[in-house]
Amino acid sequence: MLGNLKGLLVTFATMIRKPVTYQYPKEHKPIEDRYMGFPVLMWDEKVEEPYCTGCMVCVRYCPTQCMTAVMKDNPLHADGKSSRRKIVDTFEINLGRCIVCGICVDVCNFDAIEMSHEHELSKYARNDNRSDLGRLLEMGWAYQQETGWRPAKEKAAEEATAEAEN
Amino acid sequence: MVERHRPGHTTPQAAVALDEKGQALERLLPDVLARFNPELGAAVDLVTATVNPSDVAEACLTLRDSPECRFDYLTCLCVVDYEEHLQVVYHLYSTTHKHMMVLKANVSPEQAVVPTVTSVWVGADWFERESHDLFGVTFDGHPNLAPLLLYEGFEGYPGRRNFEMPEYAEW
Amino acid sequence: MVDVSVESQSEGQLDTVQMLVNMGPQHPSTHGVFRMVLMVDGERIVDVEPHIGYLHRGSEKLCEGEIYAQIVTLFDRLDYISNLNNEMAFCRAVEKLMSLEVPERAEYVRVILCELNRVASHLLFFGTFGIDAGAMTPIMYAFRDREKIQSMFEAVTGARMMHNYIRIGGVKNDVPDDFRQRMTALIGELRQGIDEADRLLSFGEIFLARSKGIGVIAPERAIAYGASGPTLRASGVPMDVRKDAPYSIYDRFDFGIPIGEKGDSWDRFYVRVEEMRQSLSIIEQALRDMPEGPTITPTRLVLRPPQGEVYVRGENPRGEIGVYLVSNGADRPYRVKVRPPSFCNLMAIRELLLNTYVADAVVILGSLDIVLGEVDR
Amino acid sequence: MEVTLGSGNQEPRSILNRAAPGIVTARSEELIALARKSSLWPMTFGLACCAIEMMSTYMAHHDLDRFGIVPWPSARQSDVMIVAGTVVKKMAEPIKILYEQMPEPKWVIAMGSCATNGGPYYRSYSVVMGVDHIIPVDVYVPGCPPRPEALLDGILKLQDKIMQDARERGRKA
Repeated sequence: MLGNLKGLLVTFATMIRKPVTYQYPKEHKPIEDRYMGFPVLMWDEKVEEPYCTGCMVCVRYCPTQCMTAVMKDNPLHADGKSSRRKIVDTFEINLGRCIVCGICVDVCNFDAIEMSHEHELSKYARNDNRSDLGRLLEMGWAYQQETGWRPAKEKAAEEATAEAEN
Repeated sequence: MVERHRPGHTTPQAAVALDEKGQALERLLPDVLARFNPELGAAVDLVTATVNPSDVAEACLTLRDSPECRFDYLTCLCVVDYEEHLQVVYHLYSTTHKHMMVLKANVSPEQAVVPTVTSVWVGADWFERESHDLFGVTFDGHPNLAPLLLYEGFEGYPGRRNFEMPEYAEW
Repeated sequence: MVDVSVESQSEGQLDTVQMLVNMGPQHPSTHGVFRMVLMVDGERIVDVEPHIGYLHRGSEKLCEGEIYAQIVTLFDRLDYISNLNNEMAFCRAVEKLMSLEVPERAEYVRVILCELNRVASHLLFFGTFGIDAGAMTPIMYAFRDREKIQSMFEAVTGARMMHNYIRIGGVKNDVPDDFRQRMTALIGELRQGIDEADRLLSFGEIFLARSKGIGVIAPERAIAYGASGPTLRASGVPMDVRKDAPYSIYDRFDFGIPIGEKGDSWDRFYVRVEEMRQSLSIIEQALRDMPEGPTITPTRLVLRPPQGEVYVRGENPRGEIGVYLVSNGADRPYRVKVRPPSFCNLMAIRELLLNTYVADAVVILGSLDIVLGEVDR
Repeated sequence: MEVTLGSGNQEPRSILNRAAPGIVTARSEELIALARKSSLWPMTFGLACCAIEMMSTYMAHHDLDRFGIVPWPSARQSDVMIVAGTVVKKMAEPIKILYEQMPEPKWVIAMGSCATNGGPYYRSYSVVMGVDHIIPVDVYVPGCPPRPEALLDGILKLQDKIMQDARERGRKA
């Protein structure tokens, strides 16, 4: 009897507390900076082309084989506008298959792919989440705008110069 | 998944470093297992002993009951397919002496029969059923070797190296 | 699905008929997809036949076709409530095979996160066991605290459940800058939350009546079955890999191993509650001592460990996990075998259920805290 | 209150603001669909990892009850089946039986990459490559496992679909 009453006391104590519920469609539980949503491709503003060169490293190491990529000669390189000799032609990620492990980001040498905060991608058809280059870049651009993302190499170089100045 | 052959490259062996308990066991085991002509060795930090498959149950009983060993806890039982032979591996642990060893037995893939150790440790029951399921090793004397993990009517032994994995087709 | 068999037992007073009752695989009170066929005589269980394999995904076989870095993702999904502990076991196996040193700081981060994962796992048990015993509220309290832990994981590892954070040679990246403050605050909240949940459920008369003295297993039998973790410790055997064969840096911390007296369902429950408090104390000690420094020993992406075989043991929330790794020097392992703790604990279910009542079957099954992803692999 | 009437090809957003203030006119299909979508009872059906996130969604922080969604431990009374986790060939038959036991109309949400198309187990010998091989699926929620918000989003999409279907059914008739 006493034990049950003690338990009830806890229940009553909770009554006066503020609820912890997030009212979902209006209010989203805050997402942490490091959250790994679905992988997206990044857009190089300066050169107006994607960072991705289509080198297939991520495709090879993806544990679920949900990506495909094709590389082509970069037309901007011929004009001397870009330092990338090759550029991605087509790129597809089946986000329905992706297991958001982040291995593609780890292996990428060009900072071209990044885990975005995108996670609400419910679809009515099985293959609607096969995302092509355009969609991935669009999602990536949104992520870049949202978080002020910059490539790791650029960041490291800036930090090095800042330290040298100090 | 084809493994690339690299000419002029010899595969290094893992370094063996037995701790105190392992060294004591290494000295002890030849006497305890003398009847079974064990082939002693070591794998990284554990003593291994390979016996004839027909002796497994008796060897396990000896190891469990001898006062210096007291392997009363079967940690793990598994089968490794080395293509020319299947190896049944028993990882034994003693809750009193807190030491560990590996017992092995090699059987041929065609005639894979090992006596059951369920009478020694009840905990071997499902491990043996699982090994029977996935590798086709028959445990002689096991009370019930019905399929455990696979469904009725599954063909082949998926654990073995020569099992053909299905091709994935996008739907 | 009820099947009445013809044989009747007339022992004195009443004619009773033995009945086959099928429970699961999709039954609200089974933990995952587990199926039992119970032979009942009235309310008493006279025979049990457990069926598993409804979640057999062939993980061990799949491991043979993946490179070492990819296998970590498969280990995440084995025991999906204690992912970090699983990752750690696999990474330790590879590190042992390669004689790879792990930086100090990485060890501390690993231990902190693994212990936090233990708390999260036991909280889930706390909630579901409450439901099994007929109490709906505790799971709300448990998940309130679990959600905080998951947010913490999200801040450190980037994922709420499948982290892929512990890597061979260390951890993926350093913890965020405000890690220490957030952790300290979280520990305080968790202490409070656990105490509150404990007051709510553990000593209520109804709960005690449902779980005390039910599903008793003797220490010798538990050892013979290969049970481990809280299931074994509830029977009074102080066996814990963290103490018996200290791995990582567990020998540096001062913590106790809670053990039960009788080995009944309530003991198995309360051992876990106490273990949460011990885990929090380990986290506090680790936070205090955590050194600065690198968090990963750089390795090549495609590892080729030397030829050989290795077996590592680790203490998962559910018991002792073992990873048996055979390498032939290639970039993919030759054979990976996982010794799942729940698998061995679940083996004892037949003995635990015999001669108990049908109503207690769910409580006993719940007290074993099984995760089918790990039982079936 | 501003009154918006459906004009031309434009579909009014909600049936609740179609007529004069305080008066609601709607086709019976739409009203029924409104009732259906507001009390979707999912069957408690956890298979693997995703089940844990599904439980999180039911609990205090996300509180699925706000949408009138109450987990129900029986197939006979439920409307939605949330397939949360890997579907194994051994489990395929029970899932089919459970689906057949549910009363019409019924919907299925495939939660997570395993239920969508096999996910990390796409090479396995014992996994069904997507639950849509055995039962029809209405909404696919990607992620491994999806965040609770992702599942909530999937459920909202399903509610949209229920309304949309009712409207289209009315139009065809």
